[in-house]
Amino acid sequence: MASRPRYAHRNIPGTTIFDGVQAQKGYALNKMCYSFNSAENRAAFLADEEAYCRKFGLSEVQRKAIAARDVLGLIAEGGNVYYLAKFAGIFNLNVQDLGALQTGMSVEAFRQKLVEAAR
Amino acid sequence: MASRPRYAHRNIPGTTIFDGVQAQKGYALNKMCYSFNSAENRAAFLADEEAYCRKFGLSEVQRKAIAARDVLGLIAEGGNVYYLAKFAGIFNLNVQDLGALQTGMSVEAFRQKLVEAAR
Amino acid sequence: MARIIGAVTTSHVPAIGNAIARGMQEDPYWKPFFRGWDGVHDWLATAKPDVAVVVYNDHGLQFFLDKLPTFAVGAAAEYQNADEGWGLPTLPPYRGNPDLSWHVIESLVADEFDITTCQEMVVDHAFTLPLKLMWPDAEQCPVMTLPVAVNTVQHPLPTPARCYKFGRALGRAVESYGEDLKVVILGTGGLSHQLDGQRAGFINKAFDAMCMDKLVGEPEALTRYSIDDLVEQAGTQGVEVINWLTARAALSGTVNKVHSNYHIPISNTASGLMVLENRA
Amino acid sequence: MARIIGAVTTSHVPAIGNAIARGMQEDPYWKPFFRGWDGVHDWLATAKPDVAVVVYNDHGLQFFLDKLPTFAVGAAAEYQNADEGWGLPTLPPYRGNPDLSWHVIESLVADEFDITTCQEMVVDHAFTLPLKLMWPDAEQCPVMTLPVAVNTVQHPLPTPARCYKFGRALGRAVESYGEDLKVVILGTGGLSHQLDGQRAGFINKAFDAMCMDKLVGEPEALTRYSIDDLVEQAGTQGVEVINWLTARAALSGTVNKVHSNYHIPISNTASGLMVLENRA
Ligand SMILES: [Fe+3]
Ligand SMILES: [Fe+3]
Repeated sequence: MASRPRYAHRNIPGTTIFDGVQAQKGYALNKMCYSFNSAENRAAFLADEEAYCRKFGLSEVQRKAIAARDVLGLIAEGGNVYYLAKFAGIFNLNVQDLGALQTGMSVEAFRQKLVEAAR
Repeated sequence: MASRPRYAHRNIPGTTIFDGVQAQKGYALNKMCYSFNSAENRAAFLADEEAYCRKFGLSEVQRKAIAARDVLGLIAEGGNVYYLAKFAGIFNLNVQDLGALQTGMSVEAFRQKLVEAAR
Repeated sequence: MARIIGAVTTSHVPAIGNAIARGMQEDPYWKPFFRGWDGVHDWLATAKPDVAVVVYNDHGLQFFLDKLPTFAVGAAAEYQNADEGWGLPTLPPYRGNPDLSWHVIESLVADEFDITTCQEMVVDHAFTLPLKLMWPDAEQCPVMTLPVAVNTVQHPLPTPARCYKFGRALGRAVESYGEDLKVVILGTGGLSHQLDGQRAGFINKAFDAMCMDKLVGEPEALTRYSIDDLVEQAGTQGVEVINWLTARAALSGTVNKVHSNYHIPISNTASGLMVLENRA
Repeated sequence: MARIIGAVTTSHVPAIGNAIARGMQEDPYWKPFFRGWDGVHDWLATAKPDVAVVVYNDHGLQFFLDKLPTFAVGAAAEYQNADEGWGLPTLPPYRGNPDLSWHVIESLVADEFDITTCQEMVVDHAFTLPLKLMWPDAEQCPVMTLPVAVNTVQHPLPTPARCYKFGRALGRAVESYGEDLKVVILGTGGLSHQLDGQRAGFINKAFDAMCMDKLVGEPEALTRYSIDDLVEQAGTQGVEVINWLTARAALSGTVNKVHSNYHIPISNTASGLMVLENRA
């Protein structure tokens, strides 16, 4: 489509730029994660994850990625990490745990990689 | 104050420019009027006007102006006509009725004045 | 490529909604207003736009003073009308075009406009009534829509100079979109009126005539006015004419006035209407 | 008149909040980070600002994607911190200065910045943690605050060139305020980090060093980067460096680097810190 050049973002390996395409795809998913700012909503999610996802209108692919804690899958489906971090927080997963999950490393190896970035 | 010249608006007789000074003064009042977008809230207001005003934290001067349907008083207290119109709507007062109230004319005379503006 | 075929600028007085709901189009009070739309319908019969970009101002339905954007741009698949508090009948939902919206948003931000992007947005009479007046017989609005809300409620408002630049950028954004779409730009609000204060009922026919004249061939002339100038000359709500200026600025070609109407009063307002055709 | 005495630019990693809550400042992991603040405390002891203008980005506490502003400016008497979802302790409310806010808002809009004005605004860790790090022993933040939130969440983000112009205008706005106030500008976020995707854990020490160097004496140099450049060079969240650029651009005098610190890693982030003094 002729409109795309202006709209498209650079292709950066291992990186998804959260633009309009992703924002549309992930709207319901991110809205659900945004709701996790409230302790009451976090409890409601834990009480019945599937029902909570349906209430926010997540797609089946998104629901499965939520159930599997599949972070890369959630990002592919339009999840934004600023909101996904609130989902991860429910399970006491921090951004290093997320990093390990996404890179397929152990948390220890991921931490070591970060330390080595100082060199 | 040296900052004021940039900030101040022109003095136009019979006219209040809804700027930061007015927006601060009228915040609670306008927020109450904004709530009148909902039929349920309009009913709650009608059921107990005084309690509804207190819930939104209106000042005593504002509460009295609401009770008296004193439009000029409400504007002096920071009311914005876009929101006040929702308050007026509860009593089926339209903007011509408001115009008459504010100019001290009969509705008929106010309407006539508008017709004459066409000349 | 998308092409802007023209602009329709019009008043958006809520009372119009009541008149439509009650079928008062032939009533002596309303007839000079509704008859004024015949020329728009004639133009639309051949112009046949696919999309309406609606430059309007929200009157406290979508936005409150807690978070008030200067320019808000819709990016939703659908926009709902809703209860504004005074019993105007709610109109059916409007189709959006998210792909066009995001293209426009990317273009505007690249051009240094600091918009608020709205993936959910309810639209008030300033958006719905002009579309209803354009297509009175359609149950649902027949074109796709893109709402662009300008702050005319809480000062500081964007200056006419800024609105003109914003309109130019909006036009560039739309016309760089790769789909073959015919786009009409609406600018709603005004003309001169003042609802509040002891000056309520203020109308300025001469100033309106000047605006309608300049908007056709020399819209930059209006950028020399300050917002305070507009309040003084057009009334506190007459400042809504900045929506007309924004819409007009989106036309970059040779502009031809196809139709206009001006009638005093509708409710407290001098109602104006223009169809400006955009020739490449 | 108000005077901008300098800028403090810093990372705002949430984990800092946990480290503070647990008193881990002397822990080997955290010590190089917290010791880096000694130089800021020395500067503050004599600089004694009255107001902090905090340029930061909201991480989905105040704003959602339904209505996302490019630049949001606070105009409240008080700003509350709130639950962000991961159990960070909530800090006490922050005092605003509505009169200063409205002056700044008037000035920015007159200068053609299309801000969203916020009379109610909750503030997240990107606002609260830097203030806590500046005044660790104060129960409540001892200065008045003015939050300025920049969209770094949903693309299109404002370009570095736009942020630079916005920062310049912010500086002019503050310094034209008539009260004798000493103002410090905070820029929070960055430096290089990426939380998401297979590139998670990406850090770019050389790019960070270049940014910290250019920001002192030649900040315009950073305006040649596009947002995509920043994503590539600094990581998806490293783009938060636009908040540093905005803050730096608010300093118009001769700028002197009083203190800096750089430490890898804090959580997934290269943490940077600078105190830039503004000389008339
Ligand atoms: Fe209007
Ligand atoms: Fe951040």
